Amino acid sequence: MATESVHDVALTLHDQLPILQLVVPFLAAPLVMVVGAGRGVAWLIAFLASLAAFAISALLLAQVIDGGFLSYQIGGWAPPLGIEYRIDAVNAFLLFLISGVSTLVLPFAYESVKAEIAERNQALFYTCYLLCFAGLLGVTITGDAFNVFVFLEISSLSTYAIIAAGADRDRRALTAAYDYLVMGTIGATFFVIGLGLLYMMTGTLNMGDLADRIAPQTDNRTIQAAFAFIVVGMGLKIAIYPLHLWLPNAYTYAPSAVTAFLAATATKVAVYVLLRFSFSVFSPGFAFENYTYELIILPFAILAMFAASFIAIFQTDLKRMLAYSSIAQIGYMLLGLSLMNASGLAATMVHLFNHGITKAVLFMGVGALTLRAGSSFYASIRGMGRAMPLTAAAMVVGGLSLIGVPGTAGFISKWVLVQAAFEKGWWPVAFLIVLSSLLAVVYVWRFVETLYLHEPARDAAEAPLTMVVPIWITALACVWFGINTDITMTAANTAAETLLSGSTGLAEPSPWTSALPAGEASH
Amino acid sequence: MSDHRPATDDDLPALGRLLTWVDRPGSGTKLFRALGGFCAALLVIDLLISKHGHFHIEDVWAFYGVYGFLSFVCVIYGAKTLRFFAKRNEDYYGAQAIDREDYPLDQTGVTKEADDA
Amino acid sequence: MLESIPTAFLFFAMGLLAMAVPKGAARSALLVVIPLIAAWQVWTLPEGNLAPVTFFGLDLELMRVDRLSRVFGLIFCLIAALGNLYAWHLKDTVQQVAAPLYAGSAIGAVFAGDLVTLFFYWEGTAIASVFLIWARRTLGAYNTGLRYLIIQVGSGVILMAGIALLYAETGSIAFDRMTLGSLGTWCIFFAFGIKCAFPLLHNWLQDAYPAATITGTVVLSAFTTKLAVYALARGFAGTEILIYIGAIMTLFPIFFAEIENDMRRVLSYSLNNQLGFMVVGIGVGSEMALNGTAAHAFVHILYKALLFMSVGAVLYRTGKVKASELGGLYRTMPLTATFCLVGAASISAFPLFSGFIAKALILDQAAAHHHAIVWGALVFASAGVLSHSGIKIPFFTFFAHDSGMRPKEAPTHMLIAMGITAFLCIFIGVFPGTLYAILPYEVDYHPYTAAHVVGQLLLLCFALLAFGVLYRTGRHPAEIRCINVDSDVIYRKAAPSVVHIAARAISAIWQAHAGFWMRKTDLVLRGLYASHGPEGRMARVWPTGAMVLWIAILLGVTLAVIFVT
Amino acid sequence: MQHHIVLRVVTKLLCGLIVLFAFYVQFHGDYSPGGGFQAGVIMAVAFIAYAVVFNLEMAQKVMPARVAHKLAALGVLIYGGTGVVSMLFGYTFLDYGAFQPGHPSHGQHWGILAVELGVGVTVTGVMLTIFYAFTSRVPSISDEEW
Repeated sequence: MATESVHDVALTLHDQLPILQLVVPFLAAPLVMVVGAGRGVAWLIAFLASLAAFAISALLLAQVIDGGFLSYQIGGWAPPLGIEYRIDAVNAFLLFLISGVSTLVLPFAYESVKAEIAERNQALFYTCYLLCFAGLLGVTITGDAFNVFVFLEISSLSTYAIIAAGADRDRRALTAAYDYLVMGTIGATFFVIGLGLLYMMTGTLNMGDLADRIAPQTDNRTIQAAFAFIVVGMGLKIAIYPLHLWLPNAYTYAPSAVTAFLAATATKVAVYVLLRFSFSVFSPGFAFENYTYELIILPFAILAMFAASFIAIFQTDLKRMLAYSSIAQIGYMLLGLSLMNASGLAATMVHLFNHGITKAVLFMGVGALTLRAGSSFYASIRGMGRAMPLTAAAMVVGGLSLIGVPGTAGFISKWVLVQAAFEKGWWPVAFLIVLSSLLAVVYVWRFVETLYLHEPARDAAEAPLTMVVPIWITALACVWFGINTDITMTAANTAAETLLSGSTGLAEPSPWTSALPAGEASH
Repeated sequence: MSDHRPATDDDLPALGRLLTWVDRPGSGTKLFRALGGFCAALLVIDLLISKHGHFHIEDVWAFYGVYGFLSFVCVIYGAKTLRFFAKRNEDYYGAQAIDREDYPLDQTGVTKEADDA
Repeated sequence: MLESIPTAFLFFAMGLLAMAVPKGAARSALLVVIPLIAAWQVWTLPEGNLAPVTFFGLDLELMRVDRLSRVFGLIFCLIAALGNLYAWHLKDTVQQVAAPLYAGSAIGAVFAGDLVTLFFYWEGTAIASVFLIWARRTLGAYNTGLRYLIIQVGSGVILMAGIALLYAETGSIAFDRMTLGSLGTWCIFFAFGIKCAFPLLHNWLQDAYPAATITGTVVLSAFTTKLAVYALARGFAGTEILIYIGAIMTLFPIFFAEIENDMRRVLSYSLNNQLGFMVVGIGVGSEMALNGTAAHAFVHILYKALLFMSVGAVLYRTGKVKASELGGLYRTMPLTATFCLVGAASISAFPLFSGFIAKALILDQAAAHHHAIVWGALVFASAGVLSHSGIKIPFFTFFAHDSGMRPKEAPTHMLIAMGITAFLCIFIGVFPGTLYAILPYEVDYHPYTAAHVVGQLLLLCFALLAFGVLYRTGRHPAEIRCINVDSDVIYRKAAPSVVHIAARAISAIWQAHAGFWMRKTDLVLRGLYASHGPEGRMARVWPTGAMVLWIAILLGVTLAVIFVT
Repeated sequence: MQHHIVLRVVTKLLCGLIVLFAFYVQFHGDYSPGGGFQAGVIMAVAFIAYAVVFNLEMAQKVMPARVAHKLAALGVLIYGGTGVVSMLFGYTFLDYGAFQPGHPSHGQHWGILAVELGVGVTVTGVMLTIFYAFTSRVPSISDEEW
């Protein structure tokens, strides 16, 4: 057993990075509860934790961006018995996105939370925020299937709480959170049922080990059913059309900072889990998996691209419009996924990232507008482009990126996606991608027109600096990643290759014999 | 059109005044004759120098002169023929076309009095 | 430090700065100084691939410096400085930003080591330059600019298509010598040809340049076509068809120039004719011929700019540019007239002027490679050049019959710009070695042999004599108010009438069906709003149960798909 | 419940015993049935029983809601802190070998004790928080109006 070994190699801080990625925000959460009497302190702890996590994620990404992986064994228990954190290009990229967005959203949140959430609840809010943040990181970083579920629940439960925190502004946040709770729980249950079925057939929960044990029994009905449960369960978290019904309300009524954070990260993490299970645990060669993607996910992805875009066009509330646009954009990610080839996966990965920062800009912009205009209805933000030139200009940049105008991040992902569709020979799909981008032009134009081409509805000052600066940093990131694709495309391509290489490199060579840790046995 | 029309030739710049010689009666003829003389001199020189052109015809005496003269005549008559076919009124492409319009005066120095450096 | 910045970026920065600096002397000075710095940078840059960038897995070379690109880059920087000096008086932000962007794009394209970079800058020149036309701010200029833009962007699109085809075929985007054969190379060739104003693809040039602003035309005349010449020299040197294309290019514009009334259009035709010489040089493709092309491009940029400057100065002072309205201006604009004469002598290739030492290289090579007919055409064209650029421009502008106008001499900054340019024209003509030293290949050629000088003088003087005879006998075509149709009649007159007829037919049919389709469209929009609008079924807040039902359905369907297949 | 004197006296007596039992369960958890979770629940029950029999205000005097909140967080910190301490010794997160380097199985005992303590504290805090959250909610319609 692990504990019977004498530990002879002291781990350095560098070796501990994978766990620190999670532990820092995770322990910051209770710390906020214990010491965080004042809002300033709570915010500061949250921000510092997030900043540290961001730095760590950057270090991790740098280590794995060229391929390869890091493995960390919790408590010294070797996989597959123990829980293993495994970092490769796929999740390092996502960790980078999550912690980056969080680090940008938190400065924005300072003023936004002050305005939207009652003073006495703010420390609790930051605690839940950190838990959600840590949960998302945990889902991403772990190499243990059940651990995914645990962290998923941690992030989901805290998400319900921080969405409900919007109730101080609009009571409908409560029902939105409650609906999400019911649906999210069903989704998580499906997921855990899937895991249960897998465990039943394989007796293991380590992802690499699972992959090895599933491979010889693909005809097994139980395993196939497990796949269906996992896809549908995660599909709900992703908000695959038509399982998106929780999303518009949750995003609309949540506090602005929460929406900005969740829109940029939560669904992305769910997509990641789906990717991980579809490619690492199950392998893309399985016939049933291909059929599922081609016959179910692909049509729904295309449906999402159009139906959600149409709904977005007709919305009267900017925040809600963006929520529907998110559903449409998720369609693109699933589309890339269902192409089941390397460039499609790279498109999904890069769109995860690019759409994340794009939506972060837009939702933060909406938050700033809401702060000054009172609400995000088109009627009340009319003409605010003149009163709040900086915020509005950043939102235009975000809007352009949402459409996919060359020179913005959005263009890169759509470009790669269209290329991938061509590569697969699916011309009509490529055409549909371009066509649906036109719908994005319409709804983006609607808010640009509202912001600029109307007489201002009210006098308002520019948003405070703590908001404008993060908004603009993110907006510039949209442009930067639209021009310099070094980081994003390299990471996405490596990630796609990693995923497509299936379980190789994931599994321990001989699971049971290597249960002992690397150290020598003492008795 | 400029309002600063110098009243007499004396108001002209020095170089301009010098050049008015060409407009004096007979000057044109003098120039033409000078040119003829120069051409004749060239023909003489052409006889004296040794030539090693790429083509034999280049070495023929007065080849370039004849070729130049004929070419020019060809160009003029060719152009006249072309004008017969290609000439159109200035509003051929419509009254708003670029060919029809004058250069906007407000972008020139004509209407501005004192923008001279 | 300067080495690490691609030269094009210096110009782009200049464009941005020009927006920030207030109008006036500071901005004008900025626009003159930075191109000079850029010229110095180009002069001192080491050869090699200085700014490699990876984009989408493509290896781009933003700065490929070798002797061919350096000579073009150098003259582009120089003429940008001179053009901006000429435009010192401008207080027009549009032009002052567009000009650096345009020049920067052209220079970027020259230093582009791969086709993708070339494409971006190629389109950059198209888009930036059209503002120099639109800056005239008249309806005619707007329409002309639009035609120009369509053709130029079209050239870029064809180039892109060619690059894509070539890439698919060879897997390389390197911008090196190509051989015509595949569709891809033909597309690229065609794209270059449009910008280089090949016969029948030429008309945008004569259409657009006279329509630009006074200072805009000077800048325009330098870059676009010479960029195309550079691209051809880089990509298609030694392609035989170019010899014949070039020969035709030298010929047909002569006749049009002779009867054209608008002086700037005369110069545009003359530009087209001069391009022909360069294209022939490229077609011949020997090292010396390419030297000739580069040298000719170099000097041509200078003297053509000088001619456009002098005509522009007249236009600036009188508001007129048509031969039928001009004449006798030497009295009050003697310096401008002198500079114009220097330009005219240069373009006509009089000995001791720059045209002489450059054109000779090309003629010599055409002859050396036994292209007798082409050689004959080029010599013919040399005499033709004299007729319109050498005689017509200075004679009918500054001499001939007195128009009665007594405008002031050109502004000082214009005179300085013209003076420097004229000086360069003569300097290069007198000391050809200075130019020969920077040409792409070693030069072993002496223009000032007795036979060559005498031959050239004979050619020109007898042509002058012919002019004298014809003019004095009244046989020289008169300058009259008219325009001449060229190939542009196809898209400016014929195509519109066809479209017009078609439009009428279609509109008749449309009228009949409009009501029907209007109702249909309206119905579709209403339907969409009813289903997707805020209160629509698709966007409504659904009960949680409905969602759970969906989960069940989706799970059922997924299971069915998995089990059945 | 002011008149249920027996109940009140017995509760007062039992509360101490319940707490004691909670500690027993807490510290024997690693050998016998039980552990941090059970101990935490039992501990909370002591306060809940007190609140039920006396009243909420009395209970909150002993254990204010604020403290319960902090306890919940504190337990997590103890749990996580254990892992951090093992990291400080150069071991992986939560590798209890760190607590007695020469003798890993002894280290294991120490580690589990610390972790279970964290669990116990958190469960106590959370149970009480939930209880307070429900009981301190003022009904929109008071009992008398039914």
